[in-house]
Amino acid sequence: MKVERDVSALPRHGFGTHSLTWWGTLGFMALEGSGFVLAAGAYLYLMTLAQKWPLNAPQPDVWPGTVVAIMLLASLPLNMLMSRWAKQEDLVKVRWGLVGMSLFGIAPLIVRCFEFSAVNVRWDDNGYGSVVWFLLGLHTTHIFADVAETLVLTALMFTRHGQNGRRFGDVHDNAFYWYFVVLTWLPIYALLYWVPRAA
Amino acid sequence: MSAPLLDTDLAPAEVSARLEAVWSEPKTLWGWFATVDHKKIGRRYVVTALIFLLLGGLAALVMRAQLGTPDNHLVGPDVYNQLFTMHGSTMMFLFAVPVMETLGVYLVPLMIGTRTVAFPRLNAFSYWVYLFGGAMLWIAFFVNSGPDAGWFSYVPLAGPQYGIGKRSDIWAQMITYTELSGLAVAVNTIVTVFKMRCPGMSIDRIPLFVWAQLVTAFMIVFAMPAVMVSSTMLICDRLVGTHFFNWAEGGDVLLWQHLFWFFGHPEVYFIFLPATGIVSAIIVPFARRKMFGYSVLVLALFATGFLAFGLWVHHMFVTGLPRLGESFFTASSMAVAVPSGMQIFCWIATLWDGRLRFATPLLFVFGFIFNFVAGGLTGVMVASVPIDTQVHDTYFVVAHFHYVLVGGAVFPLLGGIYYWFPKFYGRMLDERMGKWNFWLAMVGFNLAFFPMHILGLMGMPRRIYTYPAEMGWGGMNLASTIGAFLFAASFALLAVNIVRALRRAPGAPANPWDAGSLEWAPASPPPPHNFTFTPVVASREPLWDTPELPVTTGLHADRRETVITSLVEAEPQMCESSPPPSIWPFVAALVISVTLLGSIFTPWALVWGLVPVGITLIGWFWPKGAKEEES
Amino acid sequence: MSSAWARFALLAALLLAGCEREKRVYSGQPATNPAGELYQENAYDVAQGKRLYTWMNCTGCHAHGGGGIGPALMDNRWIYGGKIQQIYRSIRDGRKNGMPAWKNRLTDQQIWQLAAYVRSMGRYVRKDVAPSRDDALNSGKAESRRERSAPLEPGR
Amino acid sequence: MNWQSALDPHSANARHLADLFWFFTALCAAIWLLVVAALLRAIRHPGLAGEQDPPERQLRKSRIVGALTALTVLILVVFTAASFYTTRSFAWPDMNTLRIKVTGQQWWWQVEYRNHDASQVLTTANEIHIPVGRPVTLELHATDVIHSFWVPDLMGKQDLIPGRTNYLTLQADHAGVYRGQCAEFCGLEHARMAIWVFAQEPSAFEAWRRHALMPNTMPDGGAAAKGAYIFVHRQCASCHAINGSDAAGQTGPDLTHFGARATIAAGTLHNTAANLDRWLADPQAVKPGANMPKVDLSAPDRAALVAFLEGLK
Repeated sequence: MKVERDVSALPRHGFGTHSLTWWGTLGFMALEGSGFVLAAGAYLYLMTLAQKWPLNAPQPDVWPGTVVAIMLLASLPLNMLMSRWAKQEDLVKVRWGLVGMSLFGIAPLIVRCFEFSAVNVRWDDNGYGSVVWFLLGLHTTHIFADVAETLVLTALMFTRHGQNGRRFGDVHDNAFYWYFVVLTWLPIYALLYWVPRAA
Repeated sequence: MSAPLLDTDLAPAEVSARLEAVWSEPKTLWGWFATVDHKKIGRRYVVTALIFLLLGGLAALVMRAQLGTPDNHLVGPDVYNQLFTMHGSTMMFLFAVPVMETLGVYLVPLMIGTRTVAFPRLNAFSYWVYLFGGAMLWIAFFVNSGPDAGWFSYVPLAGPQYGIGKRSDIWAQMITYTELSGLAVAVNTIVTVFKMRCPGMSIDRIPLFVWAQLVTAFMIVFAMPAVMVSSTMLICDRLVGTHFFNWAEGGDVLLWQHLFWFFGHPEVYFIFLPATGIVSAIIVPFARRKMFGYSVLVLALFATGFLAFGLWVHHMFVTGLPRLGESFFTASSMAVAVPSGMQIFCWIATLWDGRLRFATPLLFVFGFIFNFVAGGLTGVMVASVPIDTQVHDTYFVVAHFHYVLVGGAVFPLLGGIYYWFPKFYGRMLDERMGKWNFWLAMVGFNLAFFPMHILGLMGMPRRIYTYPAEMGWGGMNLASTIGAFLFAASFALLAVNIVRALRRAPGAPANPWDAGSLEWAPASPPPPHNFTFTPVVASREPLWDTPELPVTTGLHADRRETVITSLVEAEPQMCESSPPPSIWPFVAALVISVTLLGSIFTPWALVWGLVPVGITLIGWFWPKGAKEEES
Repeated sequence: MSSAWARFALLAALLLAGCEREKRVYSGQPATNPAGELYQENAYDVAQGKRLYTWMNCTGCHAHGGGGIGPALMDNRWIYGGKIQQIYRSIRDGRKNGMPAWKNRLTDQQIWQLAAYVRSMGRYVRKDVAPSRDDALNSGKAESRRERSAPLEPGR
Repeated sequence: MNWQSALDPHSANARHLADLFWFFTALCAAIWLLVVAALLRAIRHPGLAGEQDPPERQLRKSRIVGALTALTVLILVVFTAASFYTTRSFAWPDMNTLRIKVTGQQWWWQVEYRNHDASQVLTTANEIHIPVGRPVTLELHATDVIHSFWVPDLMGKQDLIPGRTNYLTLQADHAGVYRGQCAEFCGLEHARMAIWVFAQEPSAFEAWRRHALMPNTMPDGGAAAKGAYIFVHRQCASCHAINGSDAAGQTGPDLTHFGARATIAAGTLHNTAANLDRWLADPQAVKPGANMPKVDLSAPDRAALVAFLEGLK
C-alpha cells in the first residue's frame, strides 16, 4: 500500500468554504434566488402588458414594507457578530446572539402581517394582486423558515449539544442564510413599492 | 468521548472490516427505510425510474395501437389525452431526468473516489419524495384522475376553467414533488463534486461523466425554479383564485409558456448532457484509448449549458411574438448545434485510432451517434422560424425529439446499463442477448419514429387521438406502430437479460472491462464504504496509469468520515463526518407528501401541515449523540 | 386490525370518489341514476352546467348567483326547493313570474347538468367537484372557494 | 391526396417554406451521411498501439476538428440567413385587404368576414372562402383555450390565443380546396377540428359572398317545413342561428346555408344526408365530448330536420 497523503492532522470540522453545509446553503440560495428573479420577472412582464400599474388598485402603502426593510437591515450588525462568535466558538455569546437574532427575525414577521393589507390589493382581485402577493409570500416563507431554524438552533445551543464545533458551524451557516433573506428583500421592496410609483 | 481510532492504527484488512460495519445500516426493515448509502439510494432511484419507463412505455404502446389504424375506437379522446399526458410527464419528470441525475447519485462518489455524497440524508429524502410524487400521479391515473392537458399543461386548457376536476392539480403538485427532489439532488451533486473529490483529482482530471453531471446540476439549479414558480402559479389560479394567467384580469396566457419553456428547454439538456457523459465513459475503455479533446468536451458541456438558457422561445415561434425576437432565437437555437457537433467530432476522433472492442455498450454508442445526429439535424430545421411554422406541433416534431431524447439519451443509457450493471449488481449481462437487444432497438426505434417525419409534413398534427382514413396517414402510422412494438420488445429482452443475470451467482470482477476510471477500483458491487482508503490520483485514467493506487490515510475507522478537498486542486482541507442512517428523511418525505397532497383539496393543508413538518425536521436535525454528530 | 381495515376502506372510498368525480359521460346518463344525484358528484357535469349557465344567459336574471331580476341562487332560500330534483324541475318546466321552461331548449342531460351547477353556487356540492374561477372578469369567489351556505330551507 | 401537406404548396408563401425546407433537408441529409460515413470509417480504421495519440497526431486531429467546427458555424450562419430572408419575404399583415376574423372554439371555427358596412358582415363556420391571387388577412382570436390555425398548403401555422390577436396572411395561387386543422392541443376533440379553405376565382368568390349574405328562404311545405319548425322550436335554436329563420342561438356554429357546406362538425363527416342523420342521432357517438348534445328526436323528425338543413343551399 502506497500512502501518499495523511489527513490525520487536519481539522474535523470547518467554516465557510471548507464546510459542506456552507456550499449546500449557497446552492439553495442560488436556486431560491433564481426563483425570486423569475417571480420578479413575472411581475415586470405583467406590468409591461398592463395599461396602468397598479392595476385597478390604489398605490401600495409603503410604510410597513419600509419598516420591514429597516428592521432587516438593523439585524445585520448582530448577524455579523454572530458569524464571528460562531467562528470563535464562544458559546455564551452565541447563545445570547441567537436569542437576539430570533427576536430580529420575529419582529419583521409581525410587521409583515400588516404589510399584506397595506398593499391595498387582494391576491384574487386581479393579476397585479396575484403577483404582489406571490412575491410577498415567497419572501415571507424565507423569513419564516430562517426564523424557525434560528429558534431551533437557539434551543439546541442551550442544551448539552451546544458546546460542539459542528453546532458552531450550523450557527455560522444560519447567519450566512440570513444575509440572503435580508438582501433579497431590498430589490423586492423596491419592485413592490417604488417601481409602480415611478411607472 | 472514547479515544479516536484512526485507520493508521489498524491493519488494512481490519480497517476494511471496521469501515464496513460502520458504513452499513442494520439489516432490518428500519434499516431499509433509514439507509443513507448513496449506492442503495441510487440503485432504488434508477430501478424506480425504470419502472416509470415501463409505465410510460405501456402508455405509449396503447397510443400507438390506437393510432395504428384510422378511425380507431380502441380508446376514446378522454383516455387518449390522459395517456399522452401521462406518457410525456412520466418520461420527462419521472424517468429521464431522475434516471440521469441518479445514475450520478450512484456513480459520482465512486468516480471521484469518495465514500458518499455531501448530504446523504437529503439524498434519501429526495428519493422518497420522488417516489411518492410519481406514485401519486399514477394512482390518480388509475382512478380516472390522470392529468389530461399535456405534459406542458398550457393554460387556459389546464387552468381553472377548462382544466376540469382535480387532474391538473395533480399534475402541478407532481411537479412540486419531482422538482423538490431534483433540486435537492442537484445541490448534492454540486457540493459532492466541488468538495469531495479524492486528493489529486484537480479539475483537469475530473471524469467527463462527472463534468456532465456537474454542469447538469447547475442547469437544474437555475432552470427548475421556473417550473416551480409556474406550477405554483397554476395551482394558485386553480385553487385560490389568483389571476396569473387570466387575460381578462391583467394576467397573461403566454406568461405560462415563457416560464414553462425557460425550464422546459434546459430540461432537454438535463437529459442529454449526462447521456454525453455516459458516451464518453463508454468510449474510452471500449476504444482502449484516452479521450481525444478532453478540454473541448468540457468546454462543450459548459457552452451547451449556457446556450440552453437562451432558446426557450423556439417553442413559441407560432404564438405571434415580434419578428426580431424570433430571429434572435433562431440564431441562438442553431448555435447550440456547435458544441454538440464538437462533441461528436471528438468522439469519432477517439474511435478512429482506438482498438475497438465490439461489446454491447459500444454498439449502443454507435446507435447513439447514428440516431442522435439525425435528431440534432432536424433540430436545426425546427430552429428555423419559417420551417417551424409548418412543422411545429406536428409529428415531425414528435419524430425530432424522440430522435434526440431516445437516440440521444436512451441509447446511451442502455449502453450504460450494460456497462455498469456488473458494478451495480456484481453480475455480467449476457453479451449475445445484448447484441440482439441493440439490433432490435435500432430497427424498432427507426421504424417507429422515422415515418413520423413524413407524417408531420403530410399534415398530421400532434396529440390527435384519431384521424380519418381519407387523410392517407394509415400506412405509415401502422408501420410506426409495428416499430413501437418491436422497440418495446427490445426492452422486454433487456428485462429478461437482467432477470437471468440476477439469478446467477455474483462473480463479476472489480474491473471487467479493464476501464481506467475510479468506480472500477472497488469490488463489484462496492462495499458500503466504497474505498477502504481514499485513493490519490495523478491522471484522468488512474487505473490505467497507476496499477496500484496510492492512498490517503488518517481517517477515523470507527465513524463515517470523508476527506474534504479544495475546489480546484483537490488538496485535502479537512475531514468531515457523514451522518449515520436515519428514518427521519423518510418520515419527513411522507409528511411533506401528505401535506402537498392535502393542499390539492384545501389550501389549509399547508397551514396544518406546518406542525408535523416542523416536528419531523427537528427530529431530523436534532443530534442524537452519534460520533458523527458530536465530533 | 379492524381499524387498519377501516382506514383501508376509507382510502378505497376516497379513491373511488375520485373515479366518480372525474368520469365523463357524454351522452345521457345511465339508468342507474334516475334521480340525477350523480350529476352533482361529477366535476365534468358541473363544469358543463356552468358553461350552459353562461351560454343560456342565466346571468341575465340571476347574475353570478347573487340574483337580480330573478332570485339569488347562492343562498339557502329556495322558493321551489333546493334539492337537485326540484331545481331540475324549475329549469325544465319553468316557474311563474318569469322563469321560462327549458324543456324544449335544452336536453334532459343538459338540464341536469345545469341543476347540478346551480347546486354548486351555494356550494351544496363537494368542494372538489365545484368549479374554479373563470378566465373572465372577476366576479367574486369561485364556487369551489365558497363556504357552504346554511342548510336548505324547505321549499314552500 | 395532398390536400393537407406542407410539401404540396399552393401559394407563394407555402412555396418559399417548402423550398427552404428542401434546402435544409438536402444539406442536413448530406451532413448526416458524412457523419455516419466518418463513424463507419472510424470503426473500420485499424487501431493504433498505446492509449494516447502521439503529439503530432493530436495536432492533426485538432486541426481537423477545428476545421469541422468552423464549417459547422458557417453552415449554421447560412441556415440562419436563409431563414431570415424567407421570413422577410412574407408581407406584414395588411389591414386594407379582405379581413376575416377567425375565432377558435372548442372544437370548431367561427368565421366572420369583416366589413365597415354592417350589412356586409358575413358569419359562417368551419369553412373559409377566399379569392384567388389576393392577399387575405386572417385575424385570429380564441374565446376559450389556445388553438392554432394551420392550412399547410397555403401557409405555416399561427396560434389563436385568448386575450391576444394574431394575424396571418393567406394568398392562394389557384382555385382549389385546402384542408387544415387545429394544431395546438385544445382538449377532448382536438383531433376533430378541421377547417376547409375554398380558393375561388374572384368572380366566383364574389358570387359566393353575395349569396352567403342573403338569408335562407324557409321551406313552405313538406318534410323540410316540418324540419324548420323542429329546428326553431326544439333544442337546435338554443345554440344555432339560421339567417332567415327565428333561430338565433349564438353559442354553436351559424348554420345559414348549411346545405352548401362540405362537412359536418368541423370536418368530422362529409356533408351528406346519411351522415347528417347519423350525426343528429347521436353526436356524442361521432364526436364524443363535443358540446352538441344528443337530442331525443324520432326518426321521422330527424328525417325532416335533415331535409330542412340539407335544403339550406
